[in-house]
Amino acid sequence: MRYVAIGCCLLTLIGCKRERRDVRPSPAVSGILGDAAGESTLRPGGGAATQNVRNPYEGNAYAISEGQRLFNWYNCSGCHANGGGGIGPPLIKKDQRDWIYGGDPSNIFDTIVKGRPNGMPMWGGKIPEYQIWQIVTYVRSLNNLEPKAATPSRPDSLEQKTNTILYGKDGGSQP
Amino acid sequence: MTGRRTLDVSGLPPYDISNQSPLFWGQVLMCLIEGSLLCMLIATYFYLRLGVDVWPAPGVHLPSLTGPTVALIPLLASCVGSYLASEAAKKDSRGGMLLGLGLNLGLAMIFLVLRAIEWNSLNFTWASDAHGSIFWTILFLHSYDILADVLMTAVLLVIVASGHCGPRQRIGVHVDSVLWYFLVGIWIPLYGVIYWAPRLIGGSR
Amino acid sequence: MNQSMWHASGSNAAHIRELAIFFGILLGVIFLIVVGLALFSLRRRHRGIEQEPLERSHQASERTEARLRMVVGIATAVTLLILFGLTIVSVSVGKSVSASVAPANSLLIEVTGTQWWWKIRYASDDPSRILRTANEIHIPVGRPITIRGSADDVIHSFWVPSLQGKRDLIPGRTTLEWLQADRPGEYRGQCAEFCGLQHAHMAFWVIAEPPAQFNQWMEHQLQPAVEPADDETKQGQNIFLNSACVLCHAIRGTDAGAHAGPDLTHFGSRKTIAAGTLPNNKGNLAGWIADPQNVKPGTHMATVPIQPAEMQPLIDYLESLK
Amino acid sequence: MTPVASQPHVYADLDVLRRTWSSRPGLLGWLSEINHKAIGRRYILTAFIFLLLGGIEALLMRLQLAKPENTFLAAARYNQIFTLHGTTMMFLFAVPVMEGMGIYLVPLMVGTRNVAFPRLNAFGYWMYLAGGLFIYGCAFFGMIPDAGWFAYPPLSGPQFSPGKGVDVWAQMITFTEVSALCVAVELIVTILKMRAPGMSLNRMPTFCWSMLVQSFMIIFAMPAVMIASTVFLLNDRTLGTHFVNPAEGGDPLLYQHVFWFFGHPEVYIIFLPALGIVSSILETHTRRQIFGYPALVLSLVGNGFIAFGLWVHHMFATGLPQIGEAYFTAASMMIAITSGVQIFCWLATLWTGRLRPTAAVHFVFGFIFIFVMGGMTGVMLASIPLDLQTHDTFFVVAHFHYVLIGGALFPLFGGFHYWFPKFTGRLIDETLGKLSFWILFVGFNLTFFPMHWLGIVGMTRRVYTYVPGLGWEHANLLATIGAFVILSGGLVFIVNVLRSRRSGPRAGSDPWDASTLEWETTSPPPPYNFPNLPVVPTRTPLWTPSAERAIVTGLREDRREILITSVLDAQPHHRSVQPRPSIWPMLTALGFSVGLAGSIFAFYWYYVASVLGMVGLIGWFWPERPLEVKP
Repeated sequence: MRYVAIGCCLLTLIGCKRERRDVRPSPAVSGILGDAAGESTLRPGGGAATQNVRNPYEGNAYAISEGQRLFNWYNCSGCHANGGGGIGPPLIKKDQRDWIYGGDPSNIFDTIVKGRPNGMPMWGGKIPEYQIWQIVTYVRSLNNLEPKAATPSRPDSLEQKTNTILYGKDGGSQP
Repeated sequence: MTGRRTLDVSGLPPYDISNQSPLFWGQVLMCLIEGSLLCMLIATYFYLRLGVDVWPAPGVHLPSLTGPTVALIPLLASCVGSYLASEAAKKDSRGGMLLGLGLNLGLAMIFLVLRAIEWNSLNFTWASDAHGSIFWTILFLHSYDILADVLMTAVLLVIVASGHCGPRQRIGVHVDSVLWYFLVGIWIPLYGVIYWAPRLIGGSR
Repeated sequence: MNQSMWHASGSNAAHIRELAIFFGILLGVIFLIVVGLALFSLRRRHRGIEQEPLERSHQASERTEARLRMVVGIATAVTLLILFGLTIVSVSVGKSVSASVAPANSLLIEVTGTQWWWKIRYASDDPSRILRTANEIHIPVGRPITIRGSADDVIHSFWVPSLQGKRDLIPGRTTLEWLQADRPGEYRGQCAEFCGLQHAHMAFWVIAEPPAQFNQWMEHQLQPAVEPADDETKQGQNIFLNSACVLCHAIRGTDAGAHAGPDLTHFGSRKTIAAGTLPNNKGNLAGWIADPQNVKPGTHMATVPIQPAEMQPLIDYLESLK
Repeated sequence: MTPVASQPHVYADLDVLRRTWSSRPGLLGWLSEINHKAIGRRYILTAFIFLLLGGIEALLMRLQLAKPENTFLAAARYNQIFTLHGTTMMFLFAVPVMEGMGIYLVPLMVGTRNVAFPRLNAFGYWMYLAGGLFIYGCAFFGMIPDAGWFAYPPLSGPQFSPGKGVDVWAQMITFTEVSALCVAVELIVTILKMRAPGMSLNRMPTFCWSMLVQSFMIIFAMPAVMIASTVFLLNDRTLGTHFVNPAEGGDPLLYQHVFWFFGHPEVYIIFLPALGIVSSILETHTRRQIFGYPALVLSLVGNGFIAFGLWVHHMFATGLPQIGEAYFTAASMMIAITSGVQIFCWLATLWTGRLRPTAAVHFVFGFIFIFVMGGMTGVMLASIPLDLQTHDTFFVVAHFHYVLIGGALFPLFGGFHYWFPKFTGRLIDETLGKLSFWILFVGFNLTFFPMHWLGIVGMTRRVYTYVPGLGWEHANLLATIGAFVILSGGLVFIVNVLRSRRSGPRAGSDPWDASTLEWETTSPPPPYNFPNLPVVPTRTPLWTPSAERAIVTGLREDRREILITSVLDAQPHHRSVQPRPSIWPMLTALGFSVGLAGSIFAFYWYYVASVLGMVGLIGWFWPERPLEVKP
């Protein structure tokens, strides 16, 4: 009986984590970047400094959908298409070793904030920090690095026509 | 109050294996439900088709005709099996029921195998586009029904073989055959829609 | 400030209002008759209907039944006639207000619903005369307006009760309706189809002006944004252009050209901010920029880290964009 | 009413009969209960618990709207609450409670011992319960739907409703629809094949007619909502299909068409049984045969047909072709004729009857007042120009609460006061009953009448708050006050029920001198309903002298034997043996529930559901020795 109770509590935690909608930036996401735009304590290449930083939105469904919206609003899709890649490298990795600068949340965050050689601009100080984390969460969800239960099967928006075959294949097991 | 006029029904048969039995009516209603479900899907199919010029979208191979058409043969033939079974059930001949059920089961299996083969030949999934979605939904639902009924038939076969063939089992056999007729019958229009419609009203490819 | 089919200020809304009054009175009378009959039946004796001792037969005499059959028959026939009439009236009014009869000389305005504000685009053959604005539609009095509606994300519904019925804005489709204001005024509209968190705060204004005044407004809106006059506003412009604002907003005449959020070229000239949520003044603007989620929880307006010192120049600049 | 056993071989041996038909004792017996009265009672009680939950949600909403820019509820929370309110009231209260009444009363009214498929009946109840527990259980894990009770995509789609709430909603529909379909099949077969000898279709009580029509409507309407919620919405969200995704050839309007093809008949599915209840109450309490029985039955059937022809009037604002709109206006107006005929017939009955002003009759008068007004606003909404102004405003909210509460809830409460003696064996307190009626009636109009005005002055529905200065403040405050008056009326009703159940005076088998068969047997009825099945000579059997009434003999008492009669004129055709109580329906429902609940997370759970369900069904149908109780 006691185990049932404990199990329920755990489920509740998981459920809430996934369903939570903190519409306002949570305090957890401020202060990595200095308030003054730009200068960040992060080192290029996802240095040690960011190892202790964890994604406040990990496994949060609302953050994933927000990240997806921003991915288009801020025109990430301009270079990366819808994860398939274009001018920029694909974000949907065939193999997790393909991440150039690492696929951990802190690495991706770092990449967006500092920018990378060969075209990835520096977004730190432009995009507010909590939104960067939301984009990070979305990018990871593209690679199923986020819990499946929190990830939508596909985007519905008109401006992008995603590679749905790919979603379908890992989305639903063949009936 | 004593001596009320009475209507004595003890002379009536204690059971009846025919279209008068409640179970038969229940089965017919179940078929009605399934039928309206599938009709709604057909309507959906054409609604979606009207939404686009080319159906299915260019690049999608039309579902091949030969496989499904061949598969019709065992499917239709299997009705003979259910017919024999239900007749035997009415006449209470255990052998006849076993024969009929067996025949039905065998042919149905062949049909399912053919369909399984067909599934793997399709070059689109339910997630490709609207056509893929409705196509797979119809195909999946019908296959699911067939599979369920095949399992039910198998169970009946086991039950009858294991020596129980009282009235209730015999009514079961009769009713099972009704369901099978329905599933076969409903497949004809569905087949027509999902395989012929793209060819006839698919638009210029 | 009114948002009511009762204060009809356009021909279409007026027709619908008359129809509503007609229906209302007629049906109200019928309602009173029916309920009256029900209550009247509580009286023991009714003329022309003899009360048989029901306890035995449990039914009225054949004569009474015949009488009732006749009455019920007539009542049904009358109902049929009334409904037939109502259908005719309603369909004829429906034709006159429907989009299919939008007059030829009408002004075409494209409205796109998006969570949770309105993109407005004045169409024109001359590309230089196409105007983008947001949440506020100026129209000339007495000229028919055709609204071509669509939606970016979910289904919204465009509704200005004082001028015309509502029309859904549906992703992947365009819907049409036409309206006309017969007297100058400011008419409030609101999204009528539930569209998510801030459905309640998705309002807009239709401002009907005499044609001359409207043309003047149009010409002004077509101009690029005014240059910052003093260095206060100049500083504000720099803050705007170097912060996250430019990722979503456009100000014609500057580098800001994104269209994810409302076009701010003539922001200062609008009545309200955040789609009719707050009156447009510096105080509200500061509160809105500092913490949008407080004003409109769930809004897609980003919470941009603006230094307290930077806030004043920024809002001065934005309010200067008349 | 039980005949004195002067000739023992003719009349039933009640002890054996009781032993044959009574359920097993203990928890196991409770779980394997298949008696229609027990199941019906469970439906009604469960539905009432959900009514209370829905009511609480309504109060929360009214509190939030009491004043402009109120911060009592956050936007997200408010959206969840109104979604739960609508879903609960439509799927977990209104339909199930009517089915419960049908399951309890129909076998008694047609004079048989149980429903046609007792185990399916139990299965249906367990599925319904599971569905209710599912959606409210998930609420504890934060998975609360928030896209409205008709969940229009794209808003309810994968991108704009993140999280699992909408999936839970869509799958909950499946639970309740399965249960509704089970009941529909039950009742149709019971009504068509198990009527007492002599009860030809034209002698059938109007309540049975209404349940018959309602059941057929369920059979044609419910598959549509399963397609909308499961095939379109859930698969789009979890499998990535594209039924409603415009980017890939889908269409959001497709969902609306299919949903309202169910959604409009749904209203009549709730409302037809209520008409049957009204007719029953009036026939008894005016002490005359209901006037115009054929007209009433025909208009019931007519309602059933027309209800499927006017779903588009929910979509006028989407801008459909003119000609279609004209047709749907006409169709929507037509429904007023069939409803009108019924009102006229009841008025005629009232005028020529000797009315007994009981609490039940009070509720019927309340029904006439409220429902007719709802009908009038309905006619207004059928007119496209008016609909374009009032659609999605509080005018519509007012309209459908007038139609559903006035058209279904008031008759239902009337039905409770009317059949309470039959359910419990005790009379219900008339004074308290009338008191609760007056409070409910006043509270209802206080709450919902102002909403007409709110709609006309432009207040849209589903707004979690509103800005001051639009002239909406007073009406909203009034409505909030009214909501609490309704609450107090409900409390009086509950108190009355509890008090009367314990200490009400004993009711005989027929306290009202009523006309239909359910009053022939003792109250509450024994497990076998009737010692001897009655033979029906007229439309109002209990009003025909008992000398002209015969009873059925020759059904075996030592096994669950029932009489199957012909469809049209109920000639005895054959006897049939019913199954014993069994735990398997419950286990089967459990298996399905686990699978369906899991299916919102991963597709393979559907296979789990299928396997568990199949196992359950095998156990369910596995041959058993028919029960033989030795006398």
